[in-house]
Amino acid sequence: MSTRYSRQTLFPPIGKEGQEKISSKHVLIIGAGALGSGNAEVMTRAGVGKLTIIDRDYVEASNLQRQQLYTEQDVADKLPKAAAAEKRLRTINSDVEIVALIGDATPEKLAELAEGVDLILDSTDNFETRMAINDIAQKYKIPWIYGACVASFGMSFTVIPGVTPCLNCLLKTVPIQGLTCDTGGIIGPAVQMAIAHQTAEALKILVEDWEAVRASFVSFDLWRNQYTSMKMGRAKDPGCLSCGEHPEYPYLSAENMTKTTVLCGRDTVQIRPPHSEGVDLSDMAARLKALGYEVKGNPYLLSAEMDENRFVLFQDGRALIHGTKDLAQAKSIYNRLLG
Amino acid sequence: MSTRYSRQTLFPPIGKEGQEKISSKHVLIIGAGALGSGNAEVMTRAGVGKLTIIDRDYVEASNLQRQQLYTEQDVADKLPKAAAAEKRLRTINSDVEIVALIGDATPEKLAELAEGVDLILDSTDNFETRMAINDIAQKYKIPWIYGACVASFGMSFTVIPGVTPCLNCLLKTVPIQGLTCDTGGIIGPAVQMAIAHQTAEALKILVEDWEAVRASFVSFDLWRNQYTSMKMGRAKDPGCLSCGEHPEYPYLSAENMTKTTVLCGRDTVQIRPPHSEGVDLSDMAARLKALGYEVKGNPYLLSAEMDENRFVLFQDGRALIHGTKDLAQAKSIYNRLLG
Amino acid sequence: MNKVLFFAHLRDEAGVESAEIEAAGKTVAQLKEIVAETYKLGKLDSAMAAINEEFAPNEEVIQEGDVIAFIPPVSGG
Amino acid sequence: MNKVLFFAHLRDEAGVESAEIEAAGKTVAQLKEIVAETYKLGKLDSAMAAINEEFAPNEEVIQEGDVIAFIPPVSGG
Repeated sequence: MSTRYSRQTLFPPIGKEGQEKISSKHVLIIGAGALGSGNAEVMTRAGVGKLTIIDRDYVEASNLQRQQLYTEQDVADKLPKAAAAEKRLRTINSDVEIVALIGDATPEKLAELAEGVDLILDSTDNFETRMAINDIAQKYKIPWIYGACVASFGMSFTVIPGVTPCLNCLLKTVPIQGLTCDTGGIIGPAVQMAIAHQTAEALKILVEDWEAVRASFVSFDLWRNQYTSMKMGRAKDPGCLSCGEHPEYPYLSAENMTKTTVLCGRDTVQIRPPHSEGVDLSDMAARLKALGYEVKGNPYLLSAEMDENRFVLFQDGRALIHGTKDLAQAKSIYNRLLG
Repeated sequence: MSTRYSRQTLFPPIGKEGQEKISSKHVLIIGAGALGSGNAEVMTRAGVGKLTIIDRDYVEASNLQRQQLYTEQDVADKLPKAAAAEKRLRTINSDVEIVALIGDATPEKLAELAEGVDLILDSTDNFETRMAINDIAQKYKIPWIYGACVASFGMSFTVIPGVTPCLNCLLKTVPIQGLTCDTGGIIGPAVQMAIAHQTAEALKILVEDWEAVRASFVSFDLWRNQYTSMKMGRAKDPGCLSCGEHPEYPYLSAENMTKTTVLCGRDTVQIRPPHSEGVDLSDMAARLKALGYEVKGNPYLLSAEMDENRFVLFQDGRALIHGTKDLAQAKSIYNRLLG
Repeated sequence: MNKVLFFAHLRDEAGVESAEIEAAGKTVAQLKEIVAETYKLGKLDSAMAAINEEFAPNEEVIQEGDVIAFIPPVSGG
Repeated sequence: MNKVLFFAHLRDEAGVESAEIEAAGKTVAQLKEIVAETYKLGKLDSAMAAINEEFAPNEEVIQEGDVIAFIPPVSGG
């Protein structure tokens, strides 16, 4: 396998020296959905030294349309995504040390995983986890790369602690937004495009070609043929609580975390998001109906049911997920519908 | 598997109607290298009705860094790429009819394969085959999508017969160009980016959303953070021999094809390119040395040797590939080094 | 006069790709309110704004001729 | 004055990303010759040219202020 990386070492900005750097680095990927499986495959093929990937979900039929590591057999076996990803990645490159973890990327877990990591590749499906990644990255001085996609649209931004603005400079708060892959759909090419941007930045960081790192925030829409680069020179906020002069890492503190509780004896999980700017219930009702849910409600709550899924959503964002005691599964359902 | 395409039917420009169209269409992919394996995977996951893929090569260790369908076992088994691709694609989506062909995409073969095809996805590694695809597409009125990448650079352009300019309008002749993945290297993200563009256009064409089809010629460089769209309004040449008023489909005629001959009793294949604008031998010598070849030569020819590969290249572009009687393999070596 | 561009689902919700609005002298936050009301957009608070392809905070004052783009951060992955 | 942009390996070979050249009145083909000689570029014949982000054939005459980009078609796949 001596020629294995020859096409990469022939690329002058990597070369043999760059390949040695890549093979000595540890990349942490948060999420093994569409972006996670794609990012993990590119990093594994590129020959990164160690790859850690964490995910709380199982492979489902609706994942196969865009999640490149998984097969029909993984769906039939109801494999956790982390386990299915590990299985495929090992067949691709036995040089890479792969650590696959089944579980929730809570701030505590992220802090534990951050040790010795050279780069974090965001592949999560919600902003709460991203804001925690952003704080962990600042606290432990680890570069991370934001990536996201929905419908035919996507975006990416590279955060280098001490150099670039951070995600909290840009967003100030966890955005409430109605569109997720489960409500607005997603096409495979948009996933590939986000992966292309995230993994190009990853290789630059791994070979320490800091000048090549993209300083702008990229957004694209492949169906509408749009591509835009937003310059970020003035985005850094000196008072930012994540990367400013007096950081407090707000998204690592308990008050900013979603609270998940099993309601005793009721086979129901309660989910309470931290900052509630409120949910537009009539808007959500329309979206859920479009997805095939049977929806009932009043101005204070809505109740939605489809197959074995049943839940109640309150105007302040709180939800009761019925028919499960599994906290991670309940949170997963909530994030997929509300972002 | 009723929910299998739910994230795609939720995307309004596709919807249930679009998904039915996708599942009734036949896509032909020429080449199963980096672009071919990626394009085939996205099309298979998207649920195209029938997918035909043709390739003449075997899986090699140096492919694994960027060719997403292949594993270390495929290299150990020396599987033809078409066979290895078929094996993986079947595990991904059993709804799709997959036809995998091991062989050279000659103009005759292309004409035979074109029957009943709705779209051709270019994934080849040389302009001779692309120009033949371009003529076949015009002759049989089949849309095709050009895609290519090398180093961190890539490009894509969608050709709709009767509507857009064609590749011959733009290039006029087969470009001679020194840079290929085997001489300039290639990184995985550039492959992903080309695939993102090609497959987005493919989905638009399959669901017949003609207004959404990209009219411009896209080029990008992920390492240098460049992205450019070239408008093509004035590119259509009414006198073009491929798509103009009196088409002659020049790249389907024998005089424009590379001639490949086994030299009797010598275990050597001779390759003679059609239009020889000549090769810069000192430039090629430098490139081959950089790749590890032992190179000797004079102003009229150069001789290069590495491991079991040995060949002689003449100033007019003719080459002798020693140690093989396999025409496809010899052509493959030639195209990889000379484009 | 100023040009306002909508990206992603904002474009679907607004029903147009771009709009001409008189916004000189207003802050980004004020423009967000006006645009949200005019085009019945629910969640413009969390959209990022760029003025002439450069990130602009809510307090930034818009100049005559500036092109403003609203880009909604998305969470899918 | 005109700005000339080099893409992909042309940029490596030219050693610069862009150049200022007096090209008004010249055709694209003439500019290709001048640039190939000045920057020692081997294969500019087959490069595509764009004037102000629009494809331009070899016969096209360059105007004052036009930005010309040379994009080499690549074959890798």
